[in-house]
Amino acid sequence: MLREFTKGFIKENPVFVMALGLCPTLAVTSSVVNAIGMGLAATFVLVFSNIIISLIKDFIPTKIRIPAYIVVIASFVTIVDMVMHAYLPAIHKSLGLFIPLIVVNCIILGRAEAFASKNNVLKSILDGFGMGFGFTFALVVIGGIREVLGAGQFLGMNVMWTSYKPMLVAILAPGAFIVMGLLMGLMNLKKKK
Amino acid sequence: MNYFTQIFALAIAAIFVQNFVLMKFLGLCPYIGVSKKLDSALGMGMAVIFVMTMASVFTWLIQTYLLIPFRLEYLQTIAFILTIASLVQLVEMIIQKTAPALYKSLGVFLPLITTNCAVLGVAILNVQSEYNFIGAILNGLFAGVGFTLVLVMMAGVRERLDKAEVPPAMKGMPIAMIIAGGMALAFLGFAGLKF
Amino acid sequence: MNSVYAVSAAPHIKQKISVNSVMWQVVLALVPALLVGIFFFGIQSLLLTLYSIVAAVATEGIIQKMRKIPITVSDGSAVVTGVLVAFNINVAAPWWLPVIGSVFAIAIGKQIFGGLGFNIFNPALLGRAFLVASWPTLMTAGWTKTQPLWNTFQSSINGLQNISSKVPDAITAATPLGVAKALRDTTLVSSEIANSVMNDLTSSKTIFELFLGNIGGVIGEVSAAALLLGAAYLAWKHIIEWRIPVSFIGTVAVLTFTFGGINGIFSASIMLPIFHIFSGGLILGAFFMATDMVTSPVTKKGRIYFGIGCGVITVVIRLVGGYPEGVSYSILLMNIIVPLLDKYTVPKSFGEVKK
Amino acid sequence: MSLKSFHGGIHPPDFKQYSKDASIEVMSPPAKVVIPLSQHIGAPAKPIVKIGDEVLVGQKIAEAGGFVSISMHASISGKITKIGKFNHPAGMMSNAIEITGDGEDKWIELVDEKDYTQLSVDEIKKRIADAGVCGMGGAGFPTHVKLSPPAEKPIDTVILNGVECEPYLTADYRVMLENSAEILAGLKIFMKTVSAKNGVIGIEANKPDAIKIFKQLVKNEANISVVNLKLKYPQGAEKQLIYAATKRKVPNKGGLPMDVKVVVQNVGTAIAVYEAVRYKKPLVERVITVSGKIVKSPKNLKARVGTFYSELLEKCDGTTAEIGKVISGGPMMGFAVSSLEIPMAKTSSGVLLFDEKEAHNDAESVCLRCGRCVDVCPLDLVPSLIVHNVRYEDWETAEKYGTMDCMKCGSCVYVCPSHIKLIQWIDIGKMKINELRRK
Amino acid sequence: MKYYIKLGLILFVITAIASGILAFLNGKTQPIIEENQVQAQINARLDVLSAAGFFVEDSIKIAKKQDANPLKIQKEVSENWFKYFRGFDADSLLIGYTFVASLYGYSSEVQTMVGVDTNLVVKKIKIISQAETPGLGANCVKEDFQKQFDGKSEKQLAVDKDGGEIESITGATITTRTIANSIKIGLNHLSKSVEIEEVD
Amino acid sequence: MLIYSIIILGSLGLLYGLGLAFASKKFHVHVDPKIEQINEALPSANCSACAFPGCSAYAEAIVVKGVDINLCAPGGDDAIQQIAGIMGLEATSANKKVAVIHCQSGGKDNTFYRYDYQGIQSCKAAIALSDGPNLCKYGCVYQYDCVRSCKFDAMSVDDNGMIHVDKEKCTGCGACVVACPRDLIELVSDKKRVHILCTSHDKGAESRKSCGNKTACIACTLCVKKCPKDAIYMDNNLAIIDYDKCVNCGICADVCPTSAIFDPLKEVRAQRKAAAAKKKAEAAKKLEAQKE
Ligand SMILES: Cc1cc2nc3c(=O)[nH]c(=O)nc-3n(C[C@H](O)[C@H](O)[C@H](O)COP(=O)(O)O)c2cc1C
Ligand SMILES: Cc1cc2nc3c(=O)[nH]c(=O)nc-3n(C[C@H](O)[C@H](O)[C@H](O)COP(=O)(O)O)c2cc1C
Ligand SMILES: Cc1cc2nc3c(=O)[nH]c(=O)nc-3n(C[C@H](O)[C@H](O)[C@H](O)COP(=O)(O)O)c2cc1C
Ligand SMILES: Cc1cc2nc3c(=O)[nH]c(=O)nc-3n(C[C@H](O)[C@H](O)[C@H](O)CO)c2cc1C
Ligand code: SF4
Ligand code: SF4
Ligand code: SF4
Ligand code: SF4
Ligand code: FES
Repeated sequence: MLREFTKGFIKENPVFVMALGLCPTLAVTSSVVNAIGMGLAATFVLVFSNIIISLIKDFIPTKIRIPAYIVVIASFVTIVDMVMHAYLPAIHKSLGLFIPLIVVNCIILGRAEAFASKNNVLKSILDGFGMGFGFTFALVVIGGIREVLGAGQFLGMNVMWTSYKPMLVAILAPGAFIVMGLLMGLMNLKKKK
Repeated sequence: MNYFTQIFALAIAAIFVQNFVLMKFLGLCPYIGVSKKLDSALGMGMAVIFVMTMASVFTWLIQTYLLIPFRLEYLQTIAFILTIASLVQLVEMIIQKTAPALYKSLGVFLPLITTNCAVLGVAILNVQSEYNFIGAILNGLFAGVGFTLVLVMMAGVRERLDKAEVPPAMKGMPIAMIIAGGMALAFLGFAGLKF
Repeated sequence: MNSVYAVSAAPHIKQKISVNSVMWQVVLALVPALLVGIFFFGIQSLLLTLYSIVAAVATEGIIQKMRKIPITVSDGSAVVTGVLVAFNINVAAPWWLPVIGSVFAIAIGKQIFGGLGFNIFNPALLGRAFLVASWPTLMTAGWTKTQPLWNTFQSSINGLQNISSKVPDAITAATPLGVAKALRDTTLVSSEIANSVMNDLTSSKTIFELFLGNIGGVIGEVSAAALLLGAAYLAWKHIIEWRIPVSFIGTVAVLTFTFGGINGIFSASIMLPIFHIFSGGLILGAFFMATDMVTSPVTKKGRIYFGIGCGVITVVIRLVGGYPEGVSYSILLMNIIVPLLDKYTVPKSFGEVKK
Repeated sequence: MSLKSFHGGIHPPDFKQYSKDASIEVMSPPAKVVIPLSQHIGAPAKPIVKIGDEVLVGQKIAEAGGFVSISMHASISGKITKIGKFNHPAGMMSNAIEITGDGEDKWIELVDEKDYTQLSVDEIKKRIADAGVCGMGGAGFPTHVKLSPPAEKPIDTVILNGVECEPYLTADYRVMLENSAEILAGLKIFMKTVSAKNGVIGIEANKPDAIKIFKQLVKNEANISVVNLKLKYPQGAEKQLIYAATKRKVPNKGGLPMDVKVVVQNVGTAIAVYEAVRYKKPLVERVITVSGKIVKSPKNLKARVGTFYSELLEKCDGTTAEIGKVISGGPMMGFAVSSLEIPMAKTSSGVLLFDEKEAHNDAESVCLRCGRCVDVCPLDLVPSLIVHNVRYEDWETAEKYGTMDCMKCGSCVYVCPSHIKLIQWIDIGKMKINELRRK
Repeated sequence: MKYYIKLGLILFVITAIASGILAFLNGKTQPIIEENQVQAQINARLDVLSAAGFFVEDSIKIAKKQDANPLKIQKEVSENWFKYFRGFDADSLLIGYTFVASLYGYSSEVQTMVGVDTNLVVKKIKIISQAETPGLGANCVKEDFQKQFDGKSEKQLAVDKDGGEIESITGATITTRTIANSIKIGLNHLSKSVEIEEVD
Repeated sequence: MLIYSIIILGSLGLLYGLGLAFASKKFHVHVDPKIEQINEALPSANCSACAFPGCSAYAEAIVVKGVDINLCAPGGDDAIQQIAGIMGLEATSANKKVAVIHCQSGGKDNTFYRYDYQGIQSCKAAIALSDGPNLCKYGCVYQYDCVRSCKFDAMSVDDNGMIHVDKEKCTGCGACVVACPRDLIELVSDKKRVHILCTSHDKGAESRKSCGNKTACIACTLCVKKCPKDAIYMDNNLAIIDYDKCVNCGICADVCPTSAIFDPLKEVRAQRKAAAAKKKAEAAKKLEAQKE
């Protein structure tokens, strides 16, 4: 049981190991706050859509399962979108386009669970949390590195020496790719040992 | 600006300056996933161009004639993704039946596209940027072309790196990311391009 | 067995040439440009270059040690990269700028792909692009802080400033290309001023100064004459070959002549292409960086296309891009398609039957 | 006048000064010879003698093993002492016949047919075949076969290859100076046999005296010309020579000179053919260059086929320094061999001796993609990419890039700054591709 | 046929439920979102014209909206209105105006809330929306930068390089110029409107 | 508002559902049911982590081209097991074969050379030059084609250039067997312990002379005579073990005068034998002592 939960962190980390859901991962990690916001939003969608899907999957004919599940996932994404817009307008603004795009992401992350296995509701929830937190974890790591290097800050606080001139590229697109690549390489190195 | 210049500017922007993949972070999964072989990259690229254009058309229509008149903008995400998914599936089935050759070279990539954020992304961006119908279609088309361009470049590079002494830990995805980083750095050269 | 003869495959004689000799000769060919840099910008340019070389070589050695592969820093390729990174930096830069640039160039630009021979991007240019994106102000500011050793040259630098002072946006970017670029922003200057500045820029005096290197710019690009001297040496030694430089520079010349004028197509004077050739990093780029063999096509036809592509992108960026100079980005962008160029330009072998 | 040539190629130092002025010396028959059964392209010859048989010089001891094959003749008189595996000039072990001489040099009976020019084409071909003549320019293609192109491939030009572009070698050069009349006679025989209208003698510009002699000789021959070729390696390679002389391109992927109506023959072959037709003299001796910086007195020796290199060297007074490498043939295309106890063959044009330093071979480093190999490849291949694909075992791409077309001229290896042994890699590619094709 | 209908119906049910829930939630969140936005605007206005007690919206017709993003083919807008607010103090005395200035900068549309006094001298500005390059153009949100606009009149509103008094952000002249120009254009519109008022 | 919402989105759903259902009937294309099944088992994420363009392409590749079944990242172990079930794949068979290199010349230093090979690192290329550099025309040429061909890192090279096969890592894929141009490598059940490590068909005296390690088979036929199971036969001057008959007794290894036959337990056996003899001797001594 616990394994369902923990595997998402390292062994099956959706970002580092499976390289899925890359767009939000790279697009929103220019700061840690954004990373946390995106991670939690995705976790919410994952958990709830996992619940609903594992409840209704027996009633859905195969021919239309794809649209059906998409609807479920997209609904939760819309909910997150609305709620964030209402209560966390700042983060909602900086995540922008990538909130609706959680749909795409979660289709990938969530459907593995929904279709490939016949798990019960509890397991699905755990898996959702595991994957979601793994995703969040990855986002925070990447966001942390990029924010520290690229802005000299962590969660908005200055952490570098005063004369530090931020390495801007870290919060731009190229920096996102390179940090991501190096982290993935590091994971591979760790895995080998 | 006359219309032609506008179209040209739009193309340059969508393909180079605001490249979907390298600058906007859209469609990264296929960019990394389907860039191992040049042939697949080309097939995928063509399929994406096709679907992005189609999706732009349909989502624009839905947005303009259903969602806005009834003040249902909040259903945008769900309506768009549903439309795109169904559209793709439909097209796939039709091509598979009616044009098997086309299916072999192009159609097999179609299912991938549902889970390509670039498609949903372009649909939403069309709305956000308040494009008119023509603008939406062209944006979809050129964004697809931009995607294909970098995808094919990436595939070329990765085919070459297949035969190189890349450190084992960096093989595969990590080095692809580094290449993407390098490409993004190079594409910064187009930053601020204006006519 | 008393005497064991050596047996190897034919041929049994070999030209005296090696990777080391090629690389060190490139270093040698870059020395004149460095000397001119020191002459115009002071001893600081030498120091920056040395920091850069040390950083490049050390990075190469450390990574090779970590990867447990033979350490080949003596082959000189890291030295070339180090020199070229420094050459792309202006003399007012802090000491750590070339250092970080070289570390990035070697680590991410080269070793991560497997080291010499496998890298996709020109390491020095990737390093430069990285620095420009990271510290844009440090990379572009301070070009005018030249410290000429020989005071009479001061006057002509003032001359350039006089020209540029007519153009509001060009003050901080007192390179000839910066001025030329600002001219195109017609909202800033009247067409009268623009035309007169254009005339100044394409006057034979300015071009002669461009040729000698008596201008603002980064350490290595200022003197076309010194660079051409080095390039001539390399060409004579068959280390670089004509295709890339000629097609690169030729394309720039044709396109700037056609589109470079500020009053529409073909409005440029015949001097404008010459101005474009000798200003900015074109000579450095075309002869020393686009010709980097690892990151340019191996096929003959590929090299021509490569040069033309570099030329087109350079002109596009120079004329309508966000930066005054496009040489480095053009080479980087063309680097990306080198594998494709190689793949699709493999020549028909001798006697290929036409079908 | 710009000299005729091809594109690509290299300019190695020619080292011909060592032996260029040494006129041909006839070597007395050695005490023992070993006649390899496979000195040519095609099926090995089949022995027709037993151990203990007495043979005369010129007596046939092995018969052609098929259509594309040649017969072998005793090159000294004496007794057959062994039939079995011996060292071969190309390095490996192969079947051969050993003859221990009686010291008498007894020849079979020769003729002297003064109006040999009147002989029928078939008779000429028969005499050539009987004499066991194969190409002496290196490849060793059976000459009578080369002279029998299928009817649908008419020949209009015969080119005599007097280029000798390999450094060090001077055998052909000396032959051209000393036996020019025979060479011309041989050329005419070739032309008659294949009914070619034109004859061309191709000579590299570094042999002005040879050019002069032939120009003089053909002054009155309307249909024979001498072309002065630019000094460049591999000017003597068949396809390059044909291109330089006639601007015709032999098709790749296994095309032959006859596809462009040309036959190319070495000048040595011309003499052998002349002698075979006029005197019915089998090919039992040839001129071979023994050279190298360390050879005391480099020479051009007319020696019997089967003579050991050690004896040739002895005739040249040995070496001044320790031998590091022995090369059978020229330095660009010859084979390094592991001992001096190697018999010379009909195709042996030279023996080169290198000292330890010259023998040294730098280790490979990684390909810089500098393209120098591409610039020099006379066949317009992209050696660097071929080798890259062979190294990473992408046989399909390697084949597509023309692995099989490479003639192994070695130009690419000569110029490579990374010391990459491209030919060896290409060889691996060829072996593997052949293996795959067979499947 | 029946089967098809069944499939269609299932999908119908699912989407219907989903949209029902969403509609419900939208009903709950939409007012908050709108309220937030209104409040944010009021706050922004108050920020730049702190002495004001309440605002009254007004607008004038202008020839054509400035090209927002030159690289876009946009819906045609036949006519444009320049919107601004009059700020009154507690005693209902007109003390100034606020408006949103907006122009396309380096890589995005930069929107600035501007407060001016009745003489059309800038009191304070606040960048309310931008997506310029982080570390470069994005530095325009910094307090120090925005402060220098205080007390500037239309003439002074230009980048120092262009002869004005606004010191540009290092490495981001374009952004700076954009902001200055956008305010200038706004003031221009406003001045016309104010003139009209005076005629009234 | 609510009503519109339900009606519009619902009818979109209805439309798409009908459309898809209809199209799936109308445009149905027959595919291998296995492909369909695998497609079902796969997550339909179409993420292309498997390097195929989408799940169905991967499913097809498994069935048609026999591609590995463990490439789907999102599917994880579950998917692999399901696919294995569909494809009827068994766990790898119990009787494992590993590579044995039939030459123990003892590495670079122990080999006699005919010439000094200066060429690329490739056994094939080395042999193409004058039949290879070593005096023995059968032995290993130490350019390691086999080591490079092993995808499983099962072969290692020691300080003297000798190659060792790690029985654990070796999967018996046979790549090295194909790679070796001297045909020195054979796949043998990992239960077999006794091997003849020479391939020289030269006459005894000759092979003795050319083997630098002096471990050549000299065709003395002692092993053939002593083998209790008749598992060894001579083939043109070389002893060969018929592994089907061999029972690992190691007698042949004990009698081989040149140690051409290798048995890891030979030493142990010798020690044990010595110990036993010693014991026996001691016992005898004791006995004698007691007697006295
Ligand atoms: C390896 C290394 C990396 C450095 N990286 C940076 C950097 O990224 N940004 C920076 O502002 N300074 C960097 N520095 C420079 C110093 O840490 C310090 O900031 C600088 O010397 C302060 O000098 P100043 O007073 O001239 O600004 C680096 C120094 C070293 C040795
Ligand atoms: C690279 C290369 C160089 C050659 N150089 C010569 C040469 O210098 N002289 C020559 O007679 N043949 C040379 N040959 C052989 C010719 O291609 C051709 O086989 C020969 O001239 C035919 O004559 P033959 O059959 O009489 O030997 C060379 C071949 C190659 C592949
Ligand atoms: C990645 C990148 C992002 C940039 N972003 C901005 C920006 O947001 N705003 C801006 O004004 N200039 C930006 N620039 C810089 C401009 O291209 C140009 O160099 C600059 O405006 C010159 O201004 P200066 O005169 O202040 O140095 C950026 C440059 C790069 C390389
Ligand atoms: C003609 C020539 C040009 C070179 N140009 C560059 C260059 O522009 N940038 C660089 O990093 N290295 C350059 N090098 C050095 C070397 O090729 C480079 O480090 C490789 O790209 C690393 O794989 C050059 C070498 C030569 C011979
Ligand atoms: S000459 Fe050598 S280093 Fe240059 S491309 Fe050819 S093989 Fe590579
Ligand atoms: S590839 Fe072959 S033909 Fe070309 S230069 Fe090399 S050896 Fe000669
Ligand atoms: S190549 Fe295959 S058979 Fe040979 S050692 Fe490696 S795993 Fe074993
Ligand atoms: S492939 Fe054969 S010859 Fe080569 S190293 Fe391996 S065992 Fe020895
Ligand atoms: S394409 Fe996978 S997250 Fe965007």
